[in-house]
Amino acid sequence: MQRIGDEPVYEVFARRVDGEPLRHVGSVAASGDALARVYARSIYDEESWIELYVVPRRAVIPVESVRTEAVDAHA
Amino acid sequence: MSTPLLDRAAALPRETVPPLVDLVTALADNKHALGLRYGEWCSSGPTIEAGVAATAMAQDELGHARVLYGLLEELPGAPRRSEHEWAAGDARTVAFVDRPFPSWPHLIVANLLVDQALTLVLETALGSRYLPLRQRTRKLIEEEQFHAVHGQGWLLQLAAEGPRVRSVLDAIIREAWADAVCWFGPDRGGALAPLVAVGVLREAGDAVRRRFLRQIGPLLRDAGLASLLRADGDGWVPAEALPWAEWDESRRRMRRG
Amino acid sequence: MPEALRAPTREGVLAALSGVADPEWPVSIVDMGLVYEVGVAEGVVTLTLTFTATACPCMEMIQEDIRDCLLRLPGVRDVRIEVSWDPPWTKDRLTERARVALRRCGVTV
Amino acid sequence: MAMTDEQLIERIGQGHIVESPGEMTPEYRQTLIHILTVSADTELISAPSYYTAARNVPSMNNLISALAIIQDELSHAHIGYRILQDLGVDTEALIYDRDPKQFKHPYAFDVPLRSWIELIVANAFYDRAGYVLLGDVYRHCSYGPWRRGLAKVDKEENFHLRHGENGMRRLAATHREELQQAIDWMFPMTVEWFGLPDSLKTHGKQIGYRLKGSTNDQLRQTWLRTAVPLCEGLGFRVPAHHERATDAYVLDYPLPVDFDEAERRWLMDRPITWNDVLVRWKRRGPGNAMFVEMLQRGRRQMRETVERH
Repeated sequence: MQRIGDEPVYEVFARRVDGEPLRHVGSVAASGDALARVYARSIYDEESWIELYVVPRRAVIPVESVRTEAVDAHA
Repeated sequence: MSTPLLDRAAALPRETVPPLVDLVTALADNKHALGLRYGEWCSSGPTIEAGVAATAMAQDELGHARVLYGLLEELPGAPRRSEHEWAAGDARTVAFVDRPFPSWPHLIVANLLVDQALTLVLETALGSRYLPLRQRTRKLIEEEQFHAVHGQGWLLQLAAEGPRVRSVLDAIIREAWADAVCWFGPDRGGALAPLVAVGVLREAGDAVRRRFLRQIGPLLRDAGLASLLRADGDGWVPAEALPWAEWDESRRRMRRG
Repeated sequence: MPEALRAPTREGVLAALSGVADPEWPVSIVDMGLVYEVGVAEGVVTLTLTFTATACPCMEMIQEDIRDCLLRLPGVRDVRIEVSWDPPWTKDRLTERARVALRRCGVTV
Repeated sequence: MAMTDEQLIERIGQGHIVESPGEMTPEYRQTLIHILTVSADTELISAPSYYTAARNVPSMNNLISALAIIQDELSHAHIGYRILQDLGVDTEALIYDRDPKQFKHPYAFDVPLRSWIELIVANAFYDRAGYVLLGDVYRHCSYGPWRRGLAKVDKEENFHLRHGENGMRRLAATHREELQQAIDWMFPMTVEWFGLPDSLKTHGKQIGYRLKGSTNDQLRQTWLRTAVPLCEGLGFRVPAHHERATDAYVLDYPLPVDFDEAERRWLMDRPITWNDVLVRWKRRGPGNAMFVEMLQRGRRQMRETVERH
């Protein structure tokens, strides 16, 4: 649990219709999974998503990137 | 169940009308007040995300109040609630939501205790025999789902801010405690008992309170804020006797304040 | 023309309602799946409608638009609208036409 | 591999989209941070401004729509500050410790709205300005994360301005005088919002970086092109007209003119210089301190509680 103002970032992914790829729509900062869900839902409400997910940014592990520093950091 | 539905107000047994009017009025007024209170924090939350969530919840509560005021229109003897006159003196709100919340932790306590108490009462109407009530309940409960997640998430975040914030929270919970925990009515429901007897509500009183305490007990314990309740077998009970002498059954609030 | 031929029909009402748009989406209320029931009897149209959320800010506007639209149909002398929340609206209620239309203007559902 | 500013501008000119801070030159980063801050501050300050007006709305339905709009504005601000944070900006200090006068929103939001009518006109005028300005960024933006974030913003600001238009149409018959009064001060306010004319300000860098596609005068013209017909169509007076020869909208007063803050009145016969305008903008208007206080209140209280004995 992080202090207010120091919340970790969650990436937000969503799908609009069946058959479409899940896409990255933005991010939220939240103290934990529960609030990340609430925030994603109330901030990224521009579409009627059929699926909406939050993923802690630290769980997104780079494999390849033209920005090599991102991959090197995890080598 | 083969019991026939009560499809309009005229089909309700006479003795159930006054308690139903009182209950729906109080539900609607409290939701109206919660909507105003949440809305007052739209641009003042401790984070911008918090403000967005409060603004979203405010709209839900106002929407629910509007739906419930619609239900009142069909009930004989119901007070008239034109949209903005409700506060004119006879609002059936609990004291905790009567006035603007002085701090964000107040909003969270209202979210966690008052908002959720109202939702648990609504849940007892999910399969109501009174059709107009039953037809509105599911939508409202669906829209409440994220309010509970919000309240729980923020309580844990605030509690993690340290002992000073926890002691502030503890005092605020004390302020709202009786308002929320008495809201289900005494024992077997008090004034709500006739509604349970004819199937307008599934249950009232202790049965709903137990469910409410089972929901918030573990959460308050994890947050280090469980001074007002204690574990009892597989459930939770209030640590101190509830102030029933001050409870006004028809207005569904404490007499003082 | 004999009165009977001028009486509005359920199909006529639905066709007319296909011209009433939800102000938030460029799609008619019929294609949004907001119209639950339509009844026509003796010049009175009875509608059961739902909305996507109880806090829908367009509820009044949509009902006004419906009245304006239906009262223009020959033979309609009254419109009675009932709002229903049961069953709650879900995205499944969108017609294929609505999905295509929403997709085309970039507000895919 | 470090890139010079000229090389970056050339790549961007060829359609390159910048995706991370590592690809930026210091000048690009500074320009991006500046534009993002103006945008996020503007979205943020509109929340307390609109809310203050929404407290006096005539019905619950009006309050619900005002809150829906406020929720959008806060979400847009959130998107801007999140991107700023990923660029390494201390958004905590930026939002909660900044002096109110240092916020970078337009002066228009420093003048409190007093009624539901003024809120409707704000949606029709101010959100239209936001839509014009951000739509321009959206179509040109060379910074990927912001460009994607603006898809939502573009769509929702369009909804807000339609809400304002519909509101004006509905109220045009019954609240004619109040609407005209609101238009009288809010129309020139929005015209001024677009800033210095092209003759006094160039946007070489911003346009070269594709963080802006059009000049101030072009954007002002875009706004006038829809705002004037809206008002004229409803029979309201506005200090601008269409000129057939040039197919342009022309102001009926010399921009800029003096503004009486207390009376909320433009002194159309008192031309001033843009320097005078900048002085007023820097001094900020009557609502600035109150609105920023509303924005900072919750966080300040939390800090005080944590630190208190």
